[in-house]
Amino acid sequence: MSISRIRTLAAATSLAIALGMAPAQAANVFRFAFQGDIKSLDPYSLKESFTIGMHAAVYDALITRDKDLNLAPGLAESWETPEPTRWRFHLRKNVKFHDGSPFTADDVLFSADRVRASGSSFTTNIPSDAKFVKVDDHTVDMVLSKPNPIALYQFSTWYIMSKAWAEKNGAVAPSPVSASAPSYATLHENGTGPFVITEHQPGVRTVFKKFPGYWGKVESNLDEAVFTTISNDATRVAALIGGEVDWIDPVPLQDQQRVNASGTATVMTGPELRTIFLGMDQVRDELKDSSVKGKNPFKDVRVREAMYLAIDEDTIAKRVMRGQATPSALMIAPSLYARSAEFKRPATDAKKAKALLAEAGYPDGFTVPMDCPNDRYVNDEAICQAVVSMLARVGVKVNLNAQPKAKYFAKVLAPNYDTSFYLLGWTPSSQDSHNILYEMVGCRTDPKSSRGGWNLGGYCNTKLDAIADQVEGETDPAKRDQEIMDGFEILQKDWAVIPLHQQALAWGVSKKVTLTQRPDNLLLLYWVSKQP
Amino acid sequence: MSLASATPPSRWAKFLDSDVFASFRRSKLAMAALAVTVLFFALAIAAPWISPQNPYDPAQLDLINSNLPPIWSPDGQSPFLVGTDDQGRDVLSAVFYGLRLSLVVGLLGVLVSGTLGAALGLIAGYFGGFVDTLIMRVADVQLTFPAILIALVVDGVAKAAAGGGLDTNATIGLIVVSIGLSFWVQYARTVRSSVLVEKNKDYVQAGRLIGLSSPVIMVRHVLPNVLGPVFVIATINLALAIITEATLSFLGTGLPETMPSLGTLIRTGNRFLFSGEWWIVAFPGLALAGLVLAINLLGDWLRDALNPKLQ
Amino acid sequence: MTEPVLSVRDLRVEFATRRGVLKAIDGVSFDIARGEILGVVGESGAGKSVTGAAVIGLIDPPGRIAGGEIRLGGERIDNLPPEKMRRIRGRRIGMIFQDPLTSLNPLYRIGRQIIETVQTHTDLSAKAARTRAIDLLAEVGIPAPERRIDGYPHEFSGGMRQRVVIALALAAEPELIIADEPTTALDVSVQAQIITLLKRLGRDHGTAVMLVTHDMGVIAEAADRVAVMYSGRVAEIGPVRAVVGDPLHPYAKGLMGAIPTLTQDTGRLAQIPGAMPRLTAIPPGCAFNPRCPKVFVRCRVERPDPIPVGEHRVACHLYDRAEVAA
Amino acid sequence: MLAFILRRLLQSVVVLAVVGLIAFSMFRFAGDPVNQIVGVDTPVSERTEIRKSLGLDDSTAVQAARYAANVLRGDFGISYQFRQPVSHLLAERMPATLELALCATVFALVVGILMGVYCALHRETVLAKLFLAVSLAGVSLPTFLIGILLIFLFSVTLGWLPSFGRGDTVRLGWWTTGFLTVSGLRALILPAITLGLFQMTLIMRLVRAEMLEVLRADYIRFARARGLTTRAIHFGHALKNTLVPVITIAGLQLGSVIAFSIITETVFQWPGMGLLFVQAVQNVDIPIMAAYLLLVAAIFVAINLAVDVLYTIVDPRLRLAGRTA
Repeated sequence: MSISRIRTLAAATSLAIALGMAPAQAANVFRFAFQGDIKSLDPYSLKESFTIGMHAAVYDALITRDKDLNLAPGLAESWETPEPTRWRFHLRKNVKFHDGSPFTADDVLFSADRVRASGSSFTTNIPSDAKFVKVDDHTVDMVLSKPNPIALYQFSTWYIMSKAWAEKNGAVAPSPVSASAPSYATLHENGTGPFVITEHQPGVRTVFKKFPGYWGKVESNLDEAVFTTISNDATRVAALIGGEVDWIDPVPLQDQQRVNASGTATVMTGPELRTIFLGMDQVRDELKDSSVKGKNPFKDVRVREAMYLAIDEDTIAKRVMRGQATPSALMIAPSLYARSAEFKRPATDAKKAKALLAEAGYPDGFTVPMDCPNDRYVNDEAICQAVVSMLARVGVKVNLNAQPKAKYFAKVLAPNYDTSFYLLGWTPSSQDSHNILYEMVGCRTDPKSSRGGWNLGGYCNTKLDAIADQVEGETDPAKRDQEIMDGFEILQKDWAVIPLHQQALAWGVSKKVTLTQRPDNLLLLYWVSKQP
Repeated sequence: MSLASATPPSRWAKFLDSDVFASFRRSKLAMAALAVTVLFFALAIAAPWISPQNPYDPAQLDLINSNLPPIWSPDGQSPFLVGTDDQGRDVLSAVFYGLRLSLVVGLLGVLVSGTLGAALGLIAGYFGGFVDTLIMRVADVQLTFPAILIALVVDGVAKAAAGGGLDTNATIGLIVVSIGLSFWVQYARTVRSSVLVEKNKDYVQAGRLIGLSSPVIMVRHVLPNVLGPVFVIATINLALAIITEATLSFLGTGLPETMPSLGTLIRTGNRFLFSGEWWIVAFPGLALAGLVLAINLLGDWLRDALNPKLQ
Repeated sequence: MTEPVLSVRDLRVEFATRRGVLKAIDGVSFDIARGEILGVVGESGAGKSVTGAAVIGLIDPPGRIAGGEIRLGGERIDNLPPEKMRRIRGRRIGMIFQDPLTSLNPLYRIGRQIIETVQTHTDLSAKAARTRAIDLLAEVGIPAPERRIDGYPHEFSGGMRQRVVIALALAAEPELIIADEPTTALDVSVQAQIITLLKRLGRDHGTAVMLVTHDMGVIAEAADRVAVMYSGRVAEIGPVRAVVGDPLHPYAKGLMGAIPTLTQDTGRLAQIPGAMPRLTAIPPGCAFNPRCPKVFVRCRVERPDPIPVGEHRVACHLYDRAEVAA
Repeated sequence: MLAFILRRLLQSVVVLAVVGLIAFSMFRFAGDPVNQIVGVDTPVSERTEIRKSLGLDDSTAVQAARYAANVLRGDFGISYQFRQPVSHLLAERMPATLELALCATVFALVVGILMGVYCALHRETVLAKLFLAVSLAGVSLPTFLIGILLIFLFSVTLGWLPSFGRGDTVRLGWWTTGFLTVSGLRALILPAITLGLFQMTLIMRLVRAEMLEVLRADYIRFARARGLTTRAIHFGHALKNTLVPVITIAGLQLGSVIAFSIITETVFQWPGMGLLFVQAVQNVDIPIMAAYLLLVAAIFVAINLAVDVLYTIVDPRLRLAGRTA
């Protein structure tokens, strides 16, 4: 190779290096990594905590939630209820979308239609009977057919899109999975939020930059935020400790000490809203792959009680979860139900469990398969293993089938409900107990109704269904709480499910970064600041 | 040859006098490797009797004993000689049982792939023509997919077919099949090329002339002559099969955590590498590395010893 | 008589094996004069090839020259440092191997292989070396050498390839050529041509040739003198005419009885019962004694030294003056 | 020669067709993609509709035929999880994988050949034995464990090298390269070593064995008898003859390097096709899985073909026209 060629090459290389490094100059960049991906930029495509949090950086909702999860003004400056079934929203003026166009009532109406269109995963965020009426350019009414105490509870994750932009780019319908062409909104955004996305490579990296035309004041001091997927636990922790990223989620329980000892980062823990629980098939007349033939032991309430009593949740919380879990008697997190404290988890009692099994006709126990995800919840498979060994001691032999979430959900979810005994986690998206009573433990006898859609075990008590319906329309908070309590008591009396615990959030955060962590586990960039 | 000696030497005496044995005695490394391999096999076979705990029996695990360090640490507890994992499983017992499983999976995988490969190679080489082309083209396609891909495919199909969970034996079967399906090509190619050389030799032609049938000639005359290289490949593939099983576990298609092989132990223990609970991954890792290394060394030496050109 | 080109005295070559030290060559002595062809004959394992390898310095470990001396043009070469010995190989001693098929690197054109050899030993430019290579090819009888020089070995027939090999051995005009079974791998019809070629080249260039073979026919055809080897020792050495026509050593006698013609190769010494002992089991005394028809007590205990008998030198107690007298 | 290549091409097409069929029909059974597409509270009726619109209700044969027709048009479908054309996703990820595979292969070849030659020429030295021992240790540890150990040592403990990703990349047309930035080059080191280690030991041992055998060949003895220098014999004659079989193996290994990058890419979060495939398997993203399998097969077949052609260039004996496969 001649000298001149080497020189040319060197020049080209240094130029490229300069180009490659240019954006890093002086900008305050926050780098963060999550085990999963930002699945889609379309804010109606996937209900998944992390993605929703990312959308919140570029899109605004009419009503948002503050650092304590209380409702707070968003694009709606204020709202009132002139009648019990009518909500009036006063929209903020001088709000601009990222493409420069102004935000008006038409965008709200458009978004209300779009979020409830086929293909949206957020149809339940707005009451299904809601009608939206434009009053003027900056006032919108929502009219319901009946009073609804929780009508606005899910507004904070209903983000407002631009009507003109969607129409121009053929993104009027929420990303249709079956279309032959990809949806524009999947890969592009046009929100009103404090950040814009300048680069989005699905599964690789996404770059957020500060939106100079934002209507509000932003707490964050970031110029730029770069997101990367790091699915491998060890690699993710290493990246945080090595200072390559400023934030990771989740920090595996066993690595929390090391992160804290690293000197560069700390683990930020907090209670999460998700409840981890065990369910039992109470529908089939004979359990699949069980040693018991011709009958279903889980239909016997004594067996269910025995299962409950045999599992030592305190030890699970202490050992498997290393103290990062709150044992729970209910299917809902304490912060979401005011009277949670009135429920106590029955104490573990293996002796009584054995006696109950004997009484039910299983003195030597029985064999049952168990389904468990191994990459969905914190230490999910380890919890299941612990359960297996605890049940083994009262004679119930469990064949554990732990699989990745894709396979697990394909097996246990509707329409097959192919499971005898399973572990699942659940966060009520409405942050309200009704969701539990309706979707998780409601009878799934009516195939047309969404009631019991997530009731994989198929527990059914019509009395409970009646209570759930009452709760839905009840506007008096005290009365409502009492009705919920009645419902939960029935659940406990029937030993319908075995709630285990609420797992803790565990974010790994660089010491240079300050941010806010809420129990809903959303990373909200507008509250993130970093020492430059 | 040895008309001089009055009594013909026994087989064993012949072996002791052979070049293979001599080169073995000369190589301290080979002797050490054999000793380690034998030790691991012995531990694997004796696992149920020498382990303080049956790590596969969930009733014997107690969460109270979880994450105990080795006994020489201040927090160590008897009888957990090298500590326990996050389920309270005795790491030493788990390593013994894991060795057992890893060896079973490896040996069965090698058996399946070796039998399949040798058979196909014999057929391809002996008959030639269309059969040969067909088998070797299939081998080409096969080579496109490494064991991991094949295992993912086989695993997915089998689980779908079984309609959900598989018990451990079925999982072992699946891994064995995956390994068998991914490693047969090497045997087939080796056997085929040996057969191509052998089949023109006088004794095979003679066998044909005296009217021996093809299968008889192949199995009785050609096969013994190609067994040397096959045995070398098998030894090295045993090591590879054990590693493959471990890798499959890393990708989540290996043996379940309730019945861990060495690979599964490493995958789960790997989570504790940063957290200071090093013993959970270190001992299975050492066992695996030691076992594979010993087998590889043996295979290596065997290849050199059986290769007259290198004498 | 002028100083011989090659003079080997009491050469001993040993191989260290796990079963002890094997004496492959044990006290071999002979001379080769300028322009002379010495045939070295014997059964396989008699030490013919090892002798050749020892002369050219290609005994590889675990073998080693354990004693004696080898002189080339009066200069001792058996104890030269490797680099000096390398310069002698090819330059002053050329070698031809048995199998022309495998003697040439299949991946290089023969031209390259010849030029490389020429340039290693001379200061010729690339162009001059090529001209020399073409001349060499012409000399060994390759037709159209200026074209064939760019051919690959596999494009030549066996005989032609052996001619190329001979050209390579001749590349630097060596004083001595060691031809180790140069015709064994060839068709019978080609064998004669190669022998004729060797003879002609030896005559034209005054090159001394050590012709190693197990084929008495070749010896009878080509050699001036012949050395009969048995179990790493020279049993008898002398002019071809004398040794072939009137062998003295009982082994040589048996051997000559088995002379095949060039058209018929028996290769086996059917006339002598038994086989040459393995190197691990050389009997005391004369190595031939178990097979010797004229064996007597002394043969089993005392090793015979070569003694001159007429034009011959024979290692046999039968010709010891003491025995003859007795 | 031309006929030979044509025949090979035809065989390649058949191979690809078979792989495509296998890939598709296999992944037809790999779980229900609908659950991955929809949100958690999507009602059953909607799931059924999506299932229908994806054509998942049609018979396997119909789906396979539709897929094959689309593939022939260069359309691998839309990824379920990313909702982008698969061809686009693969094209975006391909540079990362190819650059990694290239570096790993170069590393494996250069170091492997050097060490192999050294071990063959200096058989009995301590260093040669050390190389052999290290190479055995290299193949005795699972790749993922080696990767994690490297991260632990060089990223966490020493802090020298990044633990994940490609660093900064530069876009050259549709190709993104990490070769032109410092961070890109730094990010390449650990994954390339991890990925190449296995191949390196393999090549080293192969070179050593081949070379030992070549050194025993008659033409090497003859070359020595001609007085050629040791250097000319070892590097002029022996090495070239050694490398002929090595080319084949190394070429075929490049194919498996690409396939094996699945593990390395997972450990190092390397944004390549392997990672995409693993994510696709986890998310039952059939279009990506099928396309990836086809692509790996195509790359392998292409390499195979290239090796065949290269072989005939290097080895003059194979240049004869009358070669039969």
